[in-house]
Amino acid sequence: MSIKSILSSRTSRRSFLQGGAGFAAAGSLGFSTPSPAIAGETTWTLANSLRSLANPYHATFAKGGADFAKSIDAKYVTLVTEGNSEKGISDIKALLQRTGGKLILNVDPNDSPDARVIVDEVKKAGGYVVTQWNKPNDLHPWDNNPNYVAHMSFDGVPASKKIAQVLFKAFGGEGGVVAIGGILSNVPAIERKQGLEMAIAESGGKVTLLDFQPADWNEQKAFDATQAWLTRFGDKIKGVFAANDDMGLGALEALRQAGLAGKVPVVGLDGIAAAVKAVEAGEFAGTVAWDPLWTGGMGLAIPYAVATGKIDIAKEPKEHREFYGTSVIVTKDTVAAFKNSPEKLDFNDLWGKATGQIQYRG
Amino acid sequence: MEPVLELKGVSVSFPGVKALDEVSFSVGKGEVVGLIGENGAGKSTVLKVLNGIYRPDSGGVFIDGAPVRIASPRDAFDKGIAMVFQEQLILPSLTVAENIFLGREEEFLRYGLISKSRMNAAAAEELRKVHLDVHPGRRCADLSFADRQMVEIAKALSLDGRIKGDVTLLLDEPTSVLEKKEIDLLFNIIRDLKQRESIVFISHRLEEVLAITDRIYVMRDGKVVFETPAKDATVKALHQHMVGRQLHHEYYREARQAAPTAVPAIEAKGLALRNGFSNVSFTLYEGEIIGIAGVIGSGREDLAKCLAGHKPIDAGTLKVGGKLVSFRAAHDATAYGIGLVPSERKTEGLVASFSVAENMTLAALPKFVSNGLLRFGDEEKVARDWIARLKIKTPSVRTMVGSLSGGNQQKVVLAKWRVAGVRVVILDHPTRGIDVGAKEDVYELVRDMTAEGLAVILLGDTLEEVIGLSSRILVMRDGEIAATFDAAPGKKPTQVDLVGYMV
Amino acid sequence: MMTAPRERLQDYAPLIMLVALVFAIGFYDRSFFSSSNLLTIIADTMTLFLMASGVTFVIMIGGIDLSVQSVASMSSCVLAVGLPRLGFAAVPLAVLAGGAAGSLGGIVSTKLRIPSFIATLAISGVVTSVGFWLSTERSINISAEDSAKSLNWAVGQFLGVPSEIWLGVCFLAILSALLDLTPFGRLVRGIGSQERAVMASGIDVNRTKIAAYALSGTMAGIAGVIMAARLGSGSPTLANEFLLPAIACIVVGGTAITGGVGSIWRTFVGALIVQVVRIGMTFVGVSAFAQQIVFGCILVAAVAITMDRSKIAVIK
Amino acid sequence: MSRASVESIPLWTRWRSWAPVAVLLALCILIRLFSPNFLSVSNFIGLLNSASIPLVLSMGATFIILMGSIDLSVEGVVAVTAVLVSLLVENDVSSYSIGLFAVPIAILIGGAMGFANGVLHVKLKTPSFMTTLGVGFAGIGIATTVLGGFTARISDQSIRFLSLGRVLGLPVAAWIAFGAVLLSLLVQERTRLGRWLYAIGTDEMTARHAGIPIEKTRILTFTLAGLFYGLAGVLSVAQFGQGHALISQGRLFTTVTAVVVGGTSLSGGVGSVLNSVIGVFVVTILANGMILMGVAPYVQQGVQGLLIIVAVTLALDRSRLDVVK
Repeated sequence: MSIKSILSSRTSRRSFLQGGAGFAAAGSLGFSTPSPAIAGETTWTLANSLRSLANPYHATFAKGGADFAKSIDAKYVTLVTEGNSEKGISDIKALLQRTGGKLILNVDPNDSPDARVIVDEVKKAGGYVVTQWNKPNDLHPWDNNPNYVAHMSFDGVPASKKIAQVLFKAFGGEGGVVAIGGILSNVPAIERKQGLEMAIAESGGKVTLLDFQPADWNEQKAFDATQAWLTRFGDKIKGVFAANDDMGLGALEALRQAGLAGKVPVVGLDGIAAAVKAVEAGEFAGTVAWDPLWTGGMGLAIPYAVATGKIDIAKEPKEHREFYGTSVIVTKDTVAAFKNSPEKLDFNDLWGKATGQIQYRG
Repeated sequence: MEPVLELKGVSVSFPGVKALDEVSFSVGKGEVVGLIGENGAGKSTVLKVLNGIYRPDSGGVFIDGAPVRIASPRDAFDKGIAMVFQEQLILPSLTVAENIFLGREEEFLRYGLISKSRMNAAAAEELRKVHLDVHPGRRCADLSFADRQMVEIAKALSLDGRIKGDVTLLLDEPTSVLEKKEIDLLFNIIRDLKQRESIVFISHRLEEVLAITDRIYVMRDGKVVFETPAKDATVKALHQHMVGRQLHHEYYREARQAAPTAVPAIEAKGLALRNGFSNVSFTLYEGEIIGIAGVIGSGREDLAKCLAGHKPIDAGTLKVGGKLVSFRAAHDATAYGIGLVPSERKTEGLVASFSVAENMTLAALPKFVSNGLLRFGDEEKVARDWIARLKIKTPSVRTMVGSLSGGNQQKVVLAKWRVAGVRVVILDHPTRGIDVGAKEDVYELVRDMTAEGLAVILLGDTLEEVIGLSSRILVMRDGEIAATFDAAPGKKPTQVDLVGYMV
Repeated sequence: MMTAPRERLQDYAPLIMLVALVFAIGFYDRSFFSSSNLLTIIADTMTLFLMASGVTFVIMIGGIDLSVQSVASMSSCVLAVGLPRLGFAAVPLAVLAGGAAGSLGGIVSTKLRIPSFIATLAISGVVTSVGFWLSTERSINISAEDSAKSLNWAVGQFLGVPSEIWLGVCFLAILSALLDLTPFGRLVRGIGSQERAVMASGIDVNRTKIAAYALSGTMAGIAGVIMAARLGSGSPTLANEFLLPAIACIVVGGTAITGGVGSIWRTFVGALIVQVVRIGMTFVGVSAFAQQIVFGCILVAAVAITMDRSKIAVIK
Repeated sequence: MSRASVESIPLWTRWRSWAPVAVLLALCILIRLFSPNFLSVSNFIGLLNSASIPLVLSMGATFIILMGSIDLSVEGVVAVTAVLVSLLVENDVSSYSIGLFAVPIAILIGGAMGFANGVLHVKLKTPSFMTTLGVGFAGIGIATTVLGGFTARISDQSIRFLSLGRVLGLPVAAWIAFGAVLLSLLVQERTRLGRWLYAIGTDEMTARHAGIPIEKTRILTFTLAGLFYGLAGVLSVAQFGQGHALISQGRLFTTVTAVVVGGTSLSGGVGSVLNSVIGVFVVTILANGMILMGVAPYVQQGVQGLLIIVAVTLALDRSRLDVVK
């Protein structure tokens, strides 16, 4: 994969520099290289749009897309927003333009408002889109038949509630915890905080939240925050809750500095490889695996089925239009099983892993 | 005697202009040669050739009779051509020693590290040559302007004994920033340097040239037009050769010195600035020129800056046009019609990348605005008027001011304040580094201003200038007014009178 | 004199570069040339341009404004929060909030004499907090009817051309006039090239500087409003990852980062170059992995080509 | 000659040069008031842990800024070197396991990227701001591509020791940072490179006239900075036990802030690596204090911003730079 990308980067860089150099070069280039993508072509192009390939979750997400594309050998593209909504959207527009609307898009919008714009654009161009995680609550696939095929998500609230309870159990259900959150205004960050709070409430005062700090999904900030906490609360800290695994690992390293790794349990979400290893090592009490391979692949498989007329999406029930995927709680006990049963995807079983219609909480 | 450094038939030309035309001159061992000429006469081009910045189209440079090719300023330095430039090349953030040996640290390296002790010792050696007693480890930012000048010279002298062959010292306007006392010191230094080095002395101050040099070259229009032993030369003769016309009978236009009116323009009572000056009181009348004499550190520069609002005063009262004022910044002063012609023309006087017109209107922009937009037509018209009135030599009103000669730049600065319609002009070394012809024009303009009722405060470039122009003279010493002289036409005090109070 | 024609060519370097890029990509994939595509690309560039256009003034005075992205986000929150209560009045309010934030940075930088790099960075922290506080740490939807009532001017079409483009072109004209035809613009140039001389000419330099920062904030505010209008919501992180691209536009356009030399149209073209390169990579099919590498290389190449060095003594 | 002016200035500057330290102390006292255990040993060690990487980074950045340039490639260079280290030592992605030999290699690669910065900046005559921005982007891109977006978790204890080990009770990383500071001080005070980059930062034309090889000095300085970033990359891997493309996210602005808060002027020529040491601790302690004092999360950035302004206002020696940009 990386080899391929390097090659393509070479050729394209050359073409750009020539472009910069002026007409003649650009012209000759234009004629020497056959234009690969022609507007209004007949086969479908598949694309995943996500924040950045620089994090494991999205890297796997992209791989899932590539796998499905390979299974039907279709053209596949990954788009990255680099955290910039405008870039994400205009990239998608460009791809719609380039494929003449023959685009099947599986997008994890950079920010929930983006979803509306993206859906409108895809509709206009006549492509098909599935959204992940982020979308405005009042935007629904069934209001945008047939182009807006579905919205998939994982229910952050119960998941983080469950993992929080795993954490509590790990330190005996009594004592103080510190919590590290994501970027304050991100939907997943909000949900996961909510889940934690519910878990604490249910503990009936046994577990107290010593402090909550947003670390913007950033390992480094989580590290520094945890160090400061160790000073501020000392051994009052019985466990660390992190809204994602990257931050959890940052916290873990801070604990390790103080010789507390494995003594003070940590939990995170996303189920990235490093976190799973930490669970094995007994340094993480647990994590939640979202199965990005499935979201990346199935987010394309379903709209592909629609585009190729296998199913009439308008006739599908709502729980097939807005649904949660299965999230796996990985703990010391389940980790072995989790690792030994590598996710093999059946791209024909479209909703096999769907676990009910998305709920909207106030 | 055999020449140490020689130029033979050197010509340099740029698109459109011939900057140097068959210039030849030579410096003998232990000889002090004067090189004079108006700006644009080609002196600075000669320096740039000797400094390796320009290559001669024809002719060449010879050291000890052998032709040499000078690649860069550093190369010139290594070949024994040491220059002390008008605008200082001292780096404030480095120490005296580091400045003296900048780029030549090799000799102090030990295992790749600089030995500060050895460097400072060597620097102290050089400082002794110029009788400057500052610690070599002190940062130059903390030195006075004159001291830095001396450091420059020390830097040049540091060549002596570090290269094989002779050292030729080129001093470009070394005195323009020095006061009388310091100039005397410099001259003494030059005299005992003659034992070893050869020296080229470039200056606008003909008296000084006559006083210190053995031989004098006069340049005009890129040619050497006159060469004479110093002892046979006179200011008048030299001046004629420089400008190619008769010296004006009375240089400072004394005849036009108007009797001051009774209308006070500025009334100062007990002005004071912490470690600057104290208890300064005077009244400046419209149409009057008050000259302020004093050595560096006498506080006159600070006084000028305070009057122009660049620094706020710590005590005392200041009335402008009868109104009590307190200035916090320059724009407060201009609001009351006070303008400063700063000595740092290049950095404070003008925006080099602005056109002549843009500079002239800079202080009076609101006058050229209607409903928010600039009226470029009017701007150009006004600019043209002043270009004509002040005889400014410029290709066009839209020419970058940076490309004009010093004299013309200074005229633009004056024009700026005239356009702004100020009532009081503070001239801080108005003729520093500009040539005789331009100087005369400036004096003419100063007289014009007073004739129109403007009041002028003058920090002269030379005592002679102060005496010549002023109708009253304040002598400052250690931040206080030591004496006041009336200088009505005919009854002018002599330099000796003033110096007595200055030091 | 000899160099005159070369310099004149240099003036158009950014434009030539842009055209060359467009053709390079266009020849690679004809569909790039379709008018709808080109219009879309320009429309999508406008928010970036608007943000960069204000910063251009700050860079012209030799400073820098690192607060624009937080300011834009904050304005989007003001808009989203304000629309339901105030209706259209929320729009000017949001823009004003931006201007206020900008001038705050200017005041801190000039009055406290703190380098703008730090001053604006610090202010952006403050502004972000305000954004979080306003939005109660969430992104706020703008209802369709509110949008239709107060924001159609920003998202609709006019004569078949997206209104973002009309807005962008209007501001291009207005700001260019401001920079080239008004005393303010002249002082901005003067301060950028020789602040002390302007000061000594009796001009209240600080006032001009603060005005420049205020302008920068205002434009960021406008950009924020338009972004919110396009995305149908405001969020305290809406304009994230916009800062460096915005500055890139300015420098790629050939404006000197050291101040004194530059113009708004250069920023306009610079913004288009940045956008075309980004989109172009999608068109030419550069792998997502390689995109940043390519982007980085092209940035450097672009500046090397477009920068007008004739008026700049040393390049730092 | 004019003794008055000569004598008065150094006193002033000497007083001034201590201002950053005063600010640092004031900050410590402030936080101590709200949080008694701020001055505890454990927190002190924690601070050293948090500060060591910024310290190493700021050493490099200081030289660049003293020269009047700016380096925005910090995050990119650290990312590349970190990923490299994590792949060369015992890890779960690649089969290499060369242990500590990876350290010099990573540092050299950092230097190479710095060299690239310098050469592009000097030869293409592009402002360092843009050149380094571009190289930074490229760096992140390379790091992402090499690992394909995934994380290389290391199990090599010799590398981990660089962060987890304790010598005389202090983290090894802190000792390394300390060494980096001493080295920088030596370069700044006692080598030609050090003096020359000051000269260039103050007045490039004069430096040129003095025969200083401007281009060479610039390139060398950027290379030097790169070496420090490379070291920081190693320490990052040691600290987190893994390498990935985003490992240094957010380092750039904190580094530059630290340098300026320390009192080094962005316009060049004024400042010192020692100032940056103070600056780093001001910034680190500030962030640490936010949490110790329990400041509400969403106002933290605001409070930090304001405190930075206060700190710079008090600490920055503006007596010399009459024009602030």
